[in-house]
This record gives sequence, structure tokens and C-alpha cells, in this order.
Amino acid sequence: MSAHNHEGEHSKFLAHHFKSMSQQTAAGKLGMWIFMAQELLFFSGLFCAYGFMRFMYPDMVTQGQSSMDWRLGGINSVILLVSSLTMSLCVRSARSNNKAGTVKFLVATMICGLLFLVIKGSEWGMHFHEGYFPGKFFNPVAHAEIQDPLAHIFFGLYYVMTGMHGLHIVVGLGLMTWMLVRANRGEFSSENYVSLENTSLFWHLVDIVWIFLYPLLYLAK
Amino acid sequence: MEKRDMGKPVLFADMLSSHHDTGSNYLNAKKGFLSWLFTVDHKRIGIMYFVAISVFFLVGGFFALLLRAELMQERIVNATANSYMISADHFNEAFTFHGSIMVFLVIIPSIPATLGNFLLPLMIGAKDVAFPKLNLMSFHIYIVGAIFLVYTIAFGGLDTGWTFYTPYSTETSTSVVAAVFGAFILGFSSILTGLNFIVTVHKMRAPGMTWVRMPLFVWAIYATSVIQVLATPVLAVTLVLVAMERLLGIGIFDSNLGGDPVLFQNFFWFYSHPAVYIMILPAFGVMSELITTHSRKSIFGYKAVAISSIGIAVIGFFVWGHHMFTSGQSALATVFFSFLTYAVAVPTAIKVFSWVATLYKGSISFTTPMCYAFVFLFLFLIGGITGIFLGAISTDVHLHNTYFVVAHFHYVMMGGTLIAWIGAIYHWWPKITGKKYSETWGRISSVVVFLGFNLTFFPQFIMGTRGMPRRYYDYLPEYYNFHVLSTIGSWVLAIGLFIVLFNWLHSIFFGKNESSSNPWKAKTIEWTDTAVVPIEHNFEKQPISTHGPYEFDELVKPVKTGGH
Amino acid sequence: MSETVGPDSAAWQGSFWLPQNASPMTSGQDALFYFIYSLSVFFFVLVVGFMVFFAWKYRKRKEGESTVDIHGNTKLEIIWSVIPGVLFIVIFIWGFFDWIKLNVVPQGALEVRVVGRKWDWLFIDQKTGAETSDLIVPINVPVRLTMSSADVIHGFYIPDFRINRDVLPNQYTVVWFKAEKAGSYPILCTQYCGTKHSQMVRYVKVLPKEDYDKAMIAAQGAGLTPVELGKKLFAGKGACASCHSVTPDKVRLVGPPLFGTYGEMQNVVHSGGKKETIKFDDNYIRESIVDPNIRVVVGYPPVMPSYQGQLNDKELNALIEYIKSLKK
Amino acid sequence: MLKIVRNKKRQNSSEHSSGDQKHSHNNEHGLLPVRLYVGIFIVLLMMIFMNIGISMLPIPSIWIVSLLIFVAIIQTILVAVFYMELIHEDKFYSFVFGSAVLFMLLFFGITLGEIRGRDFFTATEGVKMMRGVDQNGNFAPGGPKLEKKSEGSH
Repeated sequence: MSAHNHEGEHSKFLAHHFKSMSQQTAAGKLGMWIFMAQELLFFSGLFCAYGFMRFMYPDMVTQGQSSMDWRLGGINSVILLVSSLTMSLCVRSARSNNKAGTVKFLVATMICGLLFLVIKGSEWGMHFHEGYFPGKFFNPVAHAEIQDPLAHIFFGLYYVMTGMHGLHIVVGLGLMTWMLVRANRGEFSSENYVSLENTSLFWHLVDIVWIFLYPLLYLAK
Repeated sequence: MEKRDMGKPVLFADMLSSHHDTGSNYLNAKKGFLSWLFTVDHKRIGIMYFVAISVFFLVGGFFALLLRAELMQERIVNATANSYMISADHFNEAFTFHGSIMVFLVIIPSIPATLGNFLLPLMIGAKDVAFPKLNLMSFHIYIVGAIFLVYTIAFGGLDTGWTFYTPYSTETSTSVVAAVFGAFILGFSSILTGLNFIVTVHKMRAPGMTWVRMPLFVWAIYATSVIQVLATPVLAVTLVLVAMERLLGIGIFDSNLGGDPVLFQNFFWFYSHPAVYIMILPAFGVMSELITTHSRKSIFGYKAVAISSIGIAVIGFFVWGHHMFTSGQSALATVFFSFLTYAVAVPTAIKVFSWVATLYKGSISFTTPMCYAFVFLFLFLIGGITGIFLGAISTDVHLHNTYFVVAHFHYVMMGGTLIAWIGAIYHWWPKITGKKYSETWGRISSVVVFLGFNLTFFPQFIMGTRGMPRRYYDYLPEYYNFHVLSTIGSWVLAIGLFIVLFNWLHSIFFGKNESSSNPWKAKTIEWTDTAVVPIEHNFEKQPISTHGPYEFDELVKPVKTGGH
Repeated sequence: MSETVGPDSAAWQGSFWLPQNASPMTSGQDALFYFIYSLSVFFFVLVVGFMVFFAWKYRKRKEGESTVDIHGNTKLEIIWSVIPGVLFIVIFIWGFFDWIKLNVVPQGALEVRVVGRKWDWLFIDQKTGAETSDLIVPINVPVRLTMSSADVIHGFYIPDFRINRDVLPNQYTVVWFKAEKAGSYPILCTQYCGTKHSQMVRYVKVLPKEDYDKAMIAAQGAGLTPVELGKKLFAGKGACASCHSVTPDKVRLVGPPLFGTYGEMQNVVHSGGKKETIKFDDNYIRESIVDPNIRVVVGYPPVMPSYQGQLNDKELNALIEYIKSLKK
Repeated sequence: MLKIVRNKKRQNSSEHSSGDQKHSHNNEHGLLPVRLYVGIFIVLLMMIFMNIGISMLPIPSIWIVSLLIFVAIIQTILVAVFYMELIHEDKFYSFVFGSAVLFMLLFFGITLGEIRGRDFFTATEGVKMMRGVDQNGNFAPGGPKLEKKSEGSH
């Protein structure tokens, strides 16, 4: 990384309207944290809908959850946790100017993300196989164990929550591919790491949402 | 209904810069249509928002006149759906169109996007907002969402009102999913603008500018941005759930599938009440600036006015239930919401009293912005006071969903935010365009708007207390005279607003150039440290903030005889 | 839509602001309304007075004249925060007690079940089972309305009794009133519910005790011929009148006009899209009532709701007889 | 909570950074040791299995749900504080995240609280899931029946 001296602290990443790199980094981080606050409230709407459904139809929800396979959910939780670890280590290596480490951990995180999507897709496939389509398309096949017509609400909300979460994982993967390109170009250093750290913040938030989704959808009998 | 605002800025900018001889400024720094469309200069983005919002305001206003004209018609007994000037469905589409355009496209972005964009960096001594490209993206998202929403409502015939109440919105055959998607996109523009402003205020203030040395407009925009960031996502998720409700039928809000319509109202109003504070808080900020500058007096109780902005923003999140007092909401929630509605009324009262107290012992010049400030104080006072009627749960039973509510929110939103927006545009007109506007026509317009406004909406208060419900296109005969009065008033109001528009257009094309960089002799940085028309990077040298925003030259220490 | 237009533009009985107060038990809010009103006028005049006075007294006399540097006065600021605060709490508590009275139904109230449906009301008297489109109640007797909606949210609002509650499709909502003045008072819908939201106007008819009993017996439709019962169902319970016209001029409403159509050939379109021309006979009427969207008359939207399970056979036959009787 | 963690972190990072000679002087805050990340990872892993264990307990479901949510909140705090570097960031970011969580809980509390209290005045007014209502005010045949509770309440 170019050795920069103090008075000419005009590294090539400094935008014209910022006075110093530290101001630019701090602004970038604060912007991302506010975006995290906004994402949190976006998911809060879905969790509130889940709370309503659980209050109105307690027995239907437990019956609906009987079809959920907590083992697959557990594996997904572990995968996302591993991806969180690798993401943090990726940022750490970027900030200690270790380009190889950054790329290595970034790729590991993306693999975990893809694995998560594969498992989630297979779970959806299982439900479709049983005929548990969301909302008005809900017609469980003959041998399916859930026949209660009201269970379509649980599955409707299940697909919306996990679908929205999956969409955020896809967005996260897109961000990470862009980060991978920039990491290969060697743009990240202990001085200019804020976009990588923002991607990691986004990924950790997606992990936090799953930390709440998993017990509420799979475990809360 | 195609909007041709794109062409306007080109003509507008060339006209301006060609007359200008004072070297390069942000208007003539770059030429051509693309230089406007892809600019990251917060001042140009502010102007583009201003042009777009004015065009949408005209479109929304046209539908308001259409509604008023239909309501003036003589009553036809046993009227069928299309026995009046416009059919029942068209009337429903018209009030939905009027409501959606005015709320989503005009009044929420009006002051934060135009003046917030233009003034925030200037007022805190920054070169630009924290994320200029994000700022441009917000504008493009706004334009895409706006065209999408206007198109779907116009051709899809949306007739659910701007509130999309289920189960009507989940079972009507009109284009609800498309309109909901349009509003979803617009929500993002609001969130990203709010995010941009919060980071700008926190990280990019001029050296020496502590929080108590910031102009009150910046306080108000900061409080508005906090609400925009924390409330709009809940609207986004509500709209996603309504779209899922219609596409997949997931049954959260639709009662035929086991959902609960009152839950939708909770979700919707959790955003929409803070949204009305997104609308009015910037107007408060503008008022603090206008009244202090034009009465040459420092604001009365700076800390109280600043903290009350934040107070309104925070308490504003606890009061949404007063929109649902008669909707079958639980009794405990009703009592809780009524009490907190009064809690949020106190800071608003403090602000109004502080403005009037600022006038005391000032040197008040009746320029056009000051006329609009007085019109704001008068109308907002009526709007705020009628809110007290609606806050008490027992009087609200009789007044809920009647024309009393229509008059209340028009007094607060149009009498408040729109009048403050017009006053603010007049106030900063020399700085934005470098042109002089005609003072006499400005004052005439403020009088005509004031008279037209009161003639339009005061009869609606009387109709409301007498029991005329909202969103009616055919009503009982005893309300006829009030509707006639209100329609005539709407014409006078339209004339007033057109006078304002012509005044601005005339000033752009034929107005004389502004010679001084601080015509009102204000003390905030955007006047004192910039050229007549600010250069592209706002300041030649980084301004240092040494004094409070309202220490005017004429201020003199009060004589030590215990004078307060 | 109510054929009975009710008292057209009777002189306005009521004060300048509020309509007449025909159910004082529930409309105790007038006192609070006028209390807030007087406070508002006082504060409005006070603030605007100060504004105008300051604007005139301290207008700019000459350029750059000096003004006093006042940054605030905590004593004054505390006063003008506490006074509104206290007044607001007084208003809140007063409103709260009135509201409790509004919601607690006295014992022994007359039970009436209200069903709001798209663009009409139906009142079912629990004691006699009578179904009427206008609410007929005895004078000086508390009446409790348990309301629910058959499709979207409607708003049940009687301005003269100061009661107003949304009518929800998925839960009951309850209002009560005790009319103390005979007469006819409009019922209006206050929650937007579609095309004819503004024409769901019905009337509360407050009658002395004996007239009330007579009206109830008539309303039960005992001893009506099938055609008369069909006519009552068509306008009342079935709310068919809100979409089908029965007048000789065959005016076109939401649904096809029914005058003189019995026995005619009608071209209809199947739900699958296949067109066909059939005779407008008993079976087609019965099928259209029970399962309307199977074969819809060409040129009309398939929006008719199904009455399956809501009209028993006697009522179906009565309706068919009534439609048959609609000819010159 | 944050304060305790921060003090604990300060001692171990000081003896760590003294060990780790290379000082990158310009970044505002030191790097957390890799061992800390892996340690937090293992703790979080334990918590996932603890959650699965809780869901197997034979206790009433309201307890299960609250325990699960409690464990999830602890996990969230750990991820936020260590993985999202809140520990040595400017305290304002924790304030932003905290206020977002606060507004989320406010939204939950009032909305879900409101649903419970609807039949406060009259028993029938409560939310009973009824599909479309037929002429006699009973709900249409397809919907779940309103159980015949006593009409006359206080």
C-alpha cells in the first residue's frame, strides 16, 4: 500500500468533499449503521405479523411447525454462523493488509452463503412436494399430515419471511462478489476498508435475522 | 398525464445562467441536459426535486379542483352511480389520485428534498452531502417511483384511497399491487435521503459549529431524517404484505382468509403518523429561519425549540392509534394513544409560542417570506387547535372520519407545510436562482392564498361537526351550501397558487439579477459565506463557525434594569 | 339505496356546530366539545392577537434599527408549557369518563344485530327476528347494536346520537344509544367501502311504544304472499336493489335490469369464456343467486356475491315469483 | 454490559498488542485477536445447540418461546458487539442500533398488546376469527363457528 505521509494525507481513495480518510471512513460506517437500523425495522414488521399469527392461532401454528425439519434449520444456523466468523476474519485480514487472507475468507463466506441457499431451497422443495403452497394455493396432498385449511396462513408467512431473508442473502452474495473483484485489485488496506466492513455488517445483520427466524419458525413448539 | 419536467431544467438553467455575468456558479458550471440528469451536486438535485414536486403539486391540485367541482353539483335524488358530473368510481379514483400524489410525491419530499438538499450542506459549511452519489440515486428512485405510481393510478384506476385499507384493497379489482410497488420504491428514496442527511449533520459540520450553533432548520431536518429512517421501513413491509396478500393470499390482513384488518391499520399508521411529522417538522425549521431573519431578532428559547423538534420526532412514534379510535381498536390502546397525543401536542405548542415571542421587540419587515410566515402561524394554529378536538376520545367519536378531519389535516398539511414551502422558496429564491422576484405580487399571492384557503376549508369544519362523512360524492341536502362555499374557495386558492407560480416563472425569465449575496442580511453561513449564486463547491475557503445562527448586527444587549 | 329519501332538507335542528342531540345518554360529549371550543377560541384570539400586535408595534421603521438581544426566558417558557399540559390532562380525563359511558351498555338494552354489507344495512331484531333495512326502535329504551360486516369495513355513524363505530368483517363491534326524541335520523357509512359508499344512507325511526310494536309485526313479514315477500327480500335482506333495477325504463346498474326479462333469451358467458344464449327461466335465476359467476350475462362484471346458505328455499321461491311479476 | 466487556477487552488486548509488534498506527482502533473471534464462534455454536435443547424441554410453550427469544437476544448481542466491531467503535453506532431495537420493541409491544385488549368492554367484541358474515350475523358456513359465549357481559 502506498506509504502515505501525514501532511499530504490525500490517499487516492479520498472523495473530494471529505477532509480526511478518517472522516470518510466514519461517515461510511455511520451510514451503514443507519441502514442496519432501517433493515431491522423492515424485518420487525414480519416478526410482528408472526406474533399476531401465533396469538390468533396457537394450535394451528404448532401444527404447521410440525412439518418443519429442525435439523435442516440447525445446519443452516451453523452454516450462517461459520460465514459470520469467516466474514469477520476477512475484514480483520483486510485491515492488516493481508490480501490473500481477505480473498480466502471472502470466498469461504460466499460458499457458506450458497450452501445456505441450497439447503433452504431443498426445504422449500420438501414443502411444495407436500402441497403446502402459500396462501390461496394451499392444497395439501392426500397423505400430508396438515389438513387444517387455516394452516395456509402459517405457510404464507413462512415463505414470506424466509423468502425475504433469502433475498437478502442473495443481495449479500452480490455485494461480496463485488468486494471480491475489488479485493483482487488490491484496493483494500488498513486505510481503505470501509466498503468491505459495510458488507460484513450487512452479512452479520442477515445472520442476526436468521438467529431470530430459526427458533421462532422451527423450534418454538 | 405524462410529466415533461425533464425538459424544463434545461431551459430553466440556460435562461438563468445566460443572464448571469458573475463568473461560474453551480448553475452554469456545466451545460446541457445530461449535466443536470447525472449531477452529484446537492444544489442541482435540490432544484430538480423542486421542479418535479411543483409539477406533481399542479397535477394533484387539478384533481382537488375536480373533486370540489363534483361536490358542488345540485343533489340528484336516488342518484345512480353516474348521475353526477363524474361517476362514483371516477370520484373514488380522483380522491385516491389526489391523496396519493399529494402525500407520497409532494408533501413528504417537499421541504426535506428541495430545501434540505439545497441548504443543509450550505448551512453547516460542508462541500456536499455525505454520499453525493446516493443522493442522486435517491432522486432517480423518486422519479422512477413517481412515474410508476402516477401511471398505475391513472390507468389502473386505483380506488382504495391513499390508505389502502384491507379488506377493500385486497378484493378490489383495481391496480393495487402496482400502486403499492410504486409507493414501495418511493419509500426507499425517502429512507436514503434521511440516511444521507443524518450522516451529513453528524460528520460534516464546519469546525466550530457545535450542535447549539446550528441553524434550527438543520435541527428540524435532522429530526425529520431520524423519522424517515425509522418509520418508512415499516411502510415498506406493510406494502410488501399487502402485495403478498393479493398475489398469494397469505391471510394476514384479509379477513376472508383469517387475517385482521385492524392489524393492517396498526401497521399502516405506525408509519403514517410519524410521516405527518416528516411533513410538518421541516416546516417548523423553515418558520424558525424566516421569523428570526425578517424580524431581526434571535429565536426565543433556542434550546427549547431545538429539543422540541427531537421530542416531537420521538413521541410521534407512540401516538399512531389516534387514527383508529373508532376502528374497533382495544380500549386500553385507545386510552394510551389519547394521552400520548396530548403529550406530543405540548412541544408543538411550545414552538408556536416561541415564534410569537420572537416577534417581541423585533424590527419586522413585511417581505413576502414574512407574509407567508404570518399566514403559516394563523393557519397552523387553527390546524393544531382542531387537533385537540380529535385527541379527546369522546369528542373524536362524533368527529372521526368526517369533514372535520379533512379540514384539520388540510389546515395542518397545506396551511402548514405547503405555505412554509412557498415562503421558504421565496426566502431562499435569491440564493437559489440569483434573481429578484416581484415583492408586490408575492404579497398579493400570500393574501389571496390566505383568503382562498380559509374560504375552502373553514366551511368543512362546520360540515364535519354537523356529521358530513369523508369521501362522499353524493351527500344529504343540508350540507349543500357549505360545499358550494368550499368549492368557490378552492377556485380562489387555485388563483392564489397560480399567482405564486407565475411570479416564480416571471422572475426566472424576466427577473433582474440579484446583486447582493445576502439580501436579507441573515447571519447563517449559506448567506454570509457564499457568492451571490454559490459556486459548485459552495465555499471558496472552509467557513469557520464562530457565533450562533441568529446573532444579527442590530441585536443590542438589553439594558440592565432587570428587563427580561 | 333507500327509496325513502326521508325528511328532505328539514330545517336544521341543532346548534351552529352540532346536530340536535337526540340521545343525550351517549351524546354527553357536547359539553366537552364546547369546553374545548371555548378554550380554542380563547387561545386562538390570544396568540393571533399577540402576533398582530407585535407585527404592528414592532414593524421596521428604519433600516438597521437596533433590536433587543433576548435569548429566551425560562420562567415564561415553563409557564407556557405547564398551562397547556394541565389543560390537556383535564380534557383527556373528561374525554376518558365520557368515553367510558359511551362503551358500557346499560342492563336490559334492546338487542339488535346489525349487518353492514356492500352498500346497504340490515337490522335483525333479536327478540322478534324481524329484518328491516331501516332501524325501527322504541323511544326512551336503550338499544344495543352488535355489528358485523359481510364484506369490507363499513362505518356505522348516527350524527344525531353521536355514535360512530367501524363495522368489521372479522369481529363484532358494539354501540348503544337511547333515543329520547321521536323522529327519523340518518345513518351514514364513515369508512370508505367502494362505489356506493356515499349511498348507504338509511334512517333510524324512533317511534312511540305502540307504533313500534305494530311496525315490528309488519316487519316480520308474517302472512305475506310470495310476491310481496320477494319484493321485501329484493329491497331489504338480499340488497339486490343496490345492483339490479326493476323499473320499466331498464336502467343499467352494476347488474342487468330485471324488468320484463323473465322468459327472454339472454346471451351469457361461462366462467370458462364460452358464450351461449339461454332462456332467462327459474333455473337460471336460482343458479345465479346461489352461484352467480358460473354464467354471467354478457357485458356485466362477475362481481355478484353468492347468497348460498343465506336464503332458504321459501325466500328463493319468493324472489323468483317477484322477478316473474316484473312485466307490463 | 458493554462497559464490563470493554474493560475486559482492554486488558487482554493491551498484553496482546504489546506482544504483536507490528503497530498499524493509523487505524483508529486495534484489531481483535483471532482467538477472540473463534472463542465467540464457539460460544454462539453452543447457544444454537442450547436452543435446540430448550425446544425439547417438556415445559409449557410460552416458557419455551420466551427462553428461545432470550437466548437469541444474547446471541444477537454477541454478534453485534464482537463481529460487528461495536466493541471499539464510536459509541454512537451502538446508540443507533439500540434505538432501532427499541423502536422495534415499541412497535411489537403496542401492536400485539392492542390485539389482546379488544374485548375489554363487551365479551363479544373480542377478535374472533370469523370469515364473511351472512344475513343473520352468523358467519358464512365455510368459516370457524363463533363459540356461544354468554352475551350479556357487565
